Amino acid sequence: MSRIGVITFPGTLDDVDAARAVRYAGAEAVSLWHDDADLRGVDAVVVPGGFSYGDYLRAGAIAARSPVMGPVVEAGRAGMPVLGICNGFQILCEAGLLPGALVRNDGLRFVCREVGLRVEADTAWTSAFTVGQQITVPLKSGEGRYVADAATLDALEAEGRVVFRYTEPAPNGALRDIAGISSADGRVVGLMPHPEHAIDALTGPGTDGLGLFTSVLRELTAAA
Amino acid sequence: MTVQSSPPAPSSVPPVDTVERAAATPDETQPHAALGLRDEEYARIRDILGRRPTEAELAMYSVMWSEHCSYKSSKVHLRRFGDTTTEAMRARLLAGIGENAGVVDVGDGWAVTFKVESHNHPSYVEPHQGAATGVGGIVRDIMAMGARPVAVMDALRVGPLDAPDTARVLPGVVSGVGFYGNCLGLPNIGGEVVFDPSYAGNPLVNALCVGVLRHEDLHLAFASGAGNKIVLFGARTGLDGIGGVSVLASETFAEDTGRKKLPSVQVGDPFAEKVLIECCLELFGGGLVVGIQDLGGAGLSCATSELASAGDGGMHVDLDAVPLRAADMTAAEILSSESQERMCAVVTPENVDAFMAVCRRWDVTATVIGEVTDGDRLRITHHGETVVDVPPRTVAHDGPVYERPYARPEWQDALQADTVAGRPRPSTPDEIAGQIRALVASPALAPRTWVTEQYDRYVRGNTAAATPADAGVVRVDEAGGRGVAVSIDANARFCQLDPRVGAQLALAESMRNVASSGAVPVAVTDCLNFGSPEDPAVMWQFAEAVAGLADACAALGLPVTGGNVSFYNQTGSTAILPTPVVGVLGILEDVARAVPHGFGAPGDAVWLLGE
Amino acid sequence: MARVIVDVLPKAEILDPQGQAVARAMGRLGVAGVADVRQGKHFELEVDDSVGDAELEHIAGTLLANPVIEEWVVRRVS
Amino acid sequence: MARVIVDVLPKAEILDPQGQAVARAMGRLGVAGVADVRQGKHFELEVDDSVGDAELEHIAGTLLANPVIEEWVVRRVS
Ligand SMILES: Nc1ncnc2c1ncn2[C@@H]1O[C@H](COP(=O)(O)OP(=O)(O)O)[C@@H](O)[C@H]1O
Repeated sequence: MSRIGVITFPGTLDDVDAARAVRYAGAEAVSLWHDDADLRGVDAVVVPGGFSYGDYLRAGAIAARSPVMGPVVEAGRAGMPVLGICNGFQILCEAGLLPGALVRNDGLRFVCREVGLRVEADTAWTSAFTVGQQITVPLKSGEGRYVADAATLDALEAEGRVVFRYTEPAPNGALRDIAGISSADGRVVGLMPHPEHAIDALTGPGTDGLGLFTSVLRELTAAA
Repeated sequence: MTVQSSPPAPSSVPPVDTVERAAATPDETQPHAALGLRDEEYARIRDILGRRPTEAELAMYSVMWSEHCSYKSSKVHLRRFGDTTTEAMRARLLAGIGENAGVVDVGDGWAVTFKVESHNHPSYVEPHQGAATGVGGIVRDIMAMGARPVAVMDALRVGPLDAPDTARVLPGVVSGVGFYGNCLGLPNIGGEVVFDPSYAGNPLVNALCVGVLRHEDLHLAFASGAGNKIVLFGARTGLDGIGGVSVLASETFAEDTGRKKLPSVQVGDPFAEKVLIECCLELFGGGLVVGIQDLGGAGLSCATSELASAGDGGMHVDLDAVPLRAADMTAAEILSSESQERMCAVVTPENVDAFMAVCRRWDVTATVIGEVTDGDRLRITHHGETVVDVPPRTVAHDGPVYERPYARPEWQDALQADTVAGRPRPSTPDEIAGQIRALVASPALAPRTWVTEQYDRYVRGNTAAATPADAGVVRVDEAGGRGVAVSIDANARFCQLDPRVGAQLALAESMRNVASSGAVPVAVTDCLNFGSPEDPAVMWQFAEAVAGLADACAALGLPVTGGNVSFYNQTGSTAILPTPVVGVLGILEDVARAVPHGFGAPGDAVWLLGE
Repeated sequence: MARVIVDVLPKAEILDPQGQAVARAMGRLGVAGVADVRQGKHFELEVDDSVGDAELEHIAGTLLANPVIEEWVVRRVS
Repeated sequence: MARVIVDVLPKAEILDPQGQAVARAMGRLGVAGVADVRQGKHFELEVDDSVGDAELEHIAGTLLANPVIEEWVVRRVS
């Protein structure tokens, strides 16, 4: 069975949810601890949401520099699938695995709401969707406004690395309505909304989010 | 203010008011009145001790005998809850009134604990931090039962939406509730926002927390077993929230080194609390805790005296061991500090190392500050001298009890007589349209999304219903699907008209909300927000509301498992509307069968139940 | 036009969770020699020359800082 | 021990909604004459004398500020 690591930093909140999503998709969830020096042989990694270290300095800033992120960055650069959700996306940007940064919502308030997303790229984490497909997942963040300089944004669009865009104007003011992006090889993906909260109609808006986890599983089994 | 080094060395040790010194200087005057103690209360303390209290003892008694901690005006009335609770009503209770929070058996070996508490005044002074630390406090109460906190709710009451100060208070309170709850990873599953002029100078912030545990994980607050260690863990102790006790400090410190008037606000650190939750759960899981108590209002004064008086021995605590955040804190200050995110545990000596190892893993500061002793005294030392030597019960439980006079106010009849019957009715289409417009534009009926969008309701993945549902529903057991529904309600205008019936209506509303989510109501918590108990009219409202609620609970077979009384909610001599907020907990055997809010599919029949 | 800087910090006796989190992080990240960190806010204002010191003090104490828990310093830099 | 201040501001080309909100609030409160507000962070560090300028610059540029979106100034005050 494919083994997908889920990292817990002090202050991580959605690790139980991410692990549940991994299990629902049919893989084994392996807990990784912020202090771990290696990835315990996992095939892919999820960096879940929350407020690592309270997000006091900048969202994700301190977590990006913790011991476990060394091997994550290395493995991600070498092609291991890595998914950063919300705080995890912020951490991947702070760690330099993804370009740009996430800053305070333009409305200056935390926003918790179900949002529509358009899947715009075929990546390790979106292969179960068709490009152009719309999905609904919860967004819940105070620092979710994606920013990067114009050259970076142009490059992301030109290279097909904008993975998710809000279907309505971004509730946080994200530039070009960007909700999620990927690395150049499409293996590392980060997004602000929470697919792991959309895996069961009982507790979320539906099951659209499960697609990210089944995508990577398919990827991993095809490679094996 | 350093974080990594050891406590700052005292640079100018102030004279320590020891027990010995207190005995030798019986005539030294003490500022008991400034600390809120009445002359006869002060005399009683001297009686109990057979001497004048030391400064530190005076600080402890004054906070513990305050209205907030001792329930001195409400106790005689609250007994009614106990008196009307039958054995049958208690059948599901694993812990009831008197513990940090009530614990209810929900089946399959699972238990749920829940409680609502007020943080009204601090939320007026500093809305964001006041509301945030209100959430933090109730969450620690739930943790102290051995439970994992799983959801929060908030019942808010503020002045009219267009009152100038509401623009300061409401956004601050909402951002504070959201900041703390979101950062802690607790879904917010419901609450209320009510506008009324009586809250303009005295908003109400009532926070509720729900926790889940297995029966065998229940922990109670007591310190037993001589030789067991007292461990203080979590944040360092600082000068925050000392408020009233700064009177003592200004006497101790000379003018030039004198403390500035200390603010009575506390700043919350939800990240520290999140780590504390995980750390506590690991400690409970490892069987490393004999007894545990959270540090809330009254800080160490409360934790040490309550743990000691609930145990079977005495206790010795050494304040020099307490990790401090500020230099030169006096014993009185250390004992009264309301620094947040702290817990106090009783640990057997052989488990201390394992306990410390868990705390290190979570980067939580933990320190042995004392031990359970033979005998029945709480003895506290500072700088090597004894500064407190008291029977702990006299601090924690045997405070004053008042039978405050109460009387139905003269205006009550006129108020009740003033019905809508005499009001002009709209008759023309224009008038009717005008009324509809007024209703639609009323803040009372406006959607609450501006508030609820600032709260995470998805985290932990167990929320089966939250806004806009009538009751919040969370799954307790992922495998079995068992869950609970909670609602929190009050209608203070009804209570103003008739406090007895008003309180009953609050219960009925809350119960209906829970029932209509498909759950079976099983237990009640309440937060009784009133004006000054020294006002006989307010005291009457209080007595009526308690009696009404107790009787209704008895009639419906629902036990009150715990709650909170908040008095002195008034602006000048004008009290707020009597506001008994009632929370009801219900059980769902299968959350998947919770009844959704709103109409289902086209073609479904619509029924009206009741008259 | 003058340029005015207002620095706001949590009062010394008030908990500064942000500063503490940064200080602890430094220890863990192997940055040695930093004993203490306090974190506050930094404002840069462009103001008309007509705005006097008393008014700046007022702006700082009502809008930029929360006097209940913070202290601040106003300085003109040009 | 030396005391070091690090001020961090959003880069000029990055939208600063916090600063703008403050600027708008001034207008609403009838404070005239403030043309522009930018809001950033202010850090005060207590550091050992052994910590050199290069190291301070490194701490600021890798931890206290995010060079993608922020600029910073380090100064020793004692
Ligand atoms: N302060 C609050 N915190 C969390 N949820 C709230 C709050 N106020 C209202 N809500 C939620 O918003 C929804 C609508 O509230 P309300 O308008 O009071 O509904 P109702 O009149 O049906 O009780 C409910 O689900 C309620 O729990």
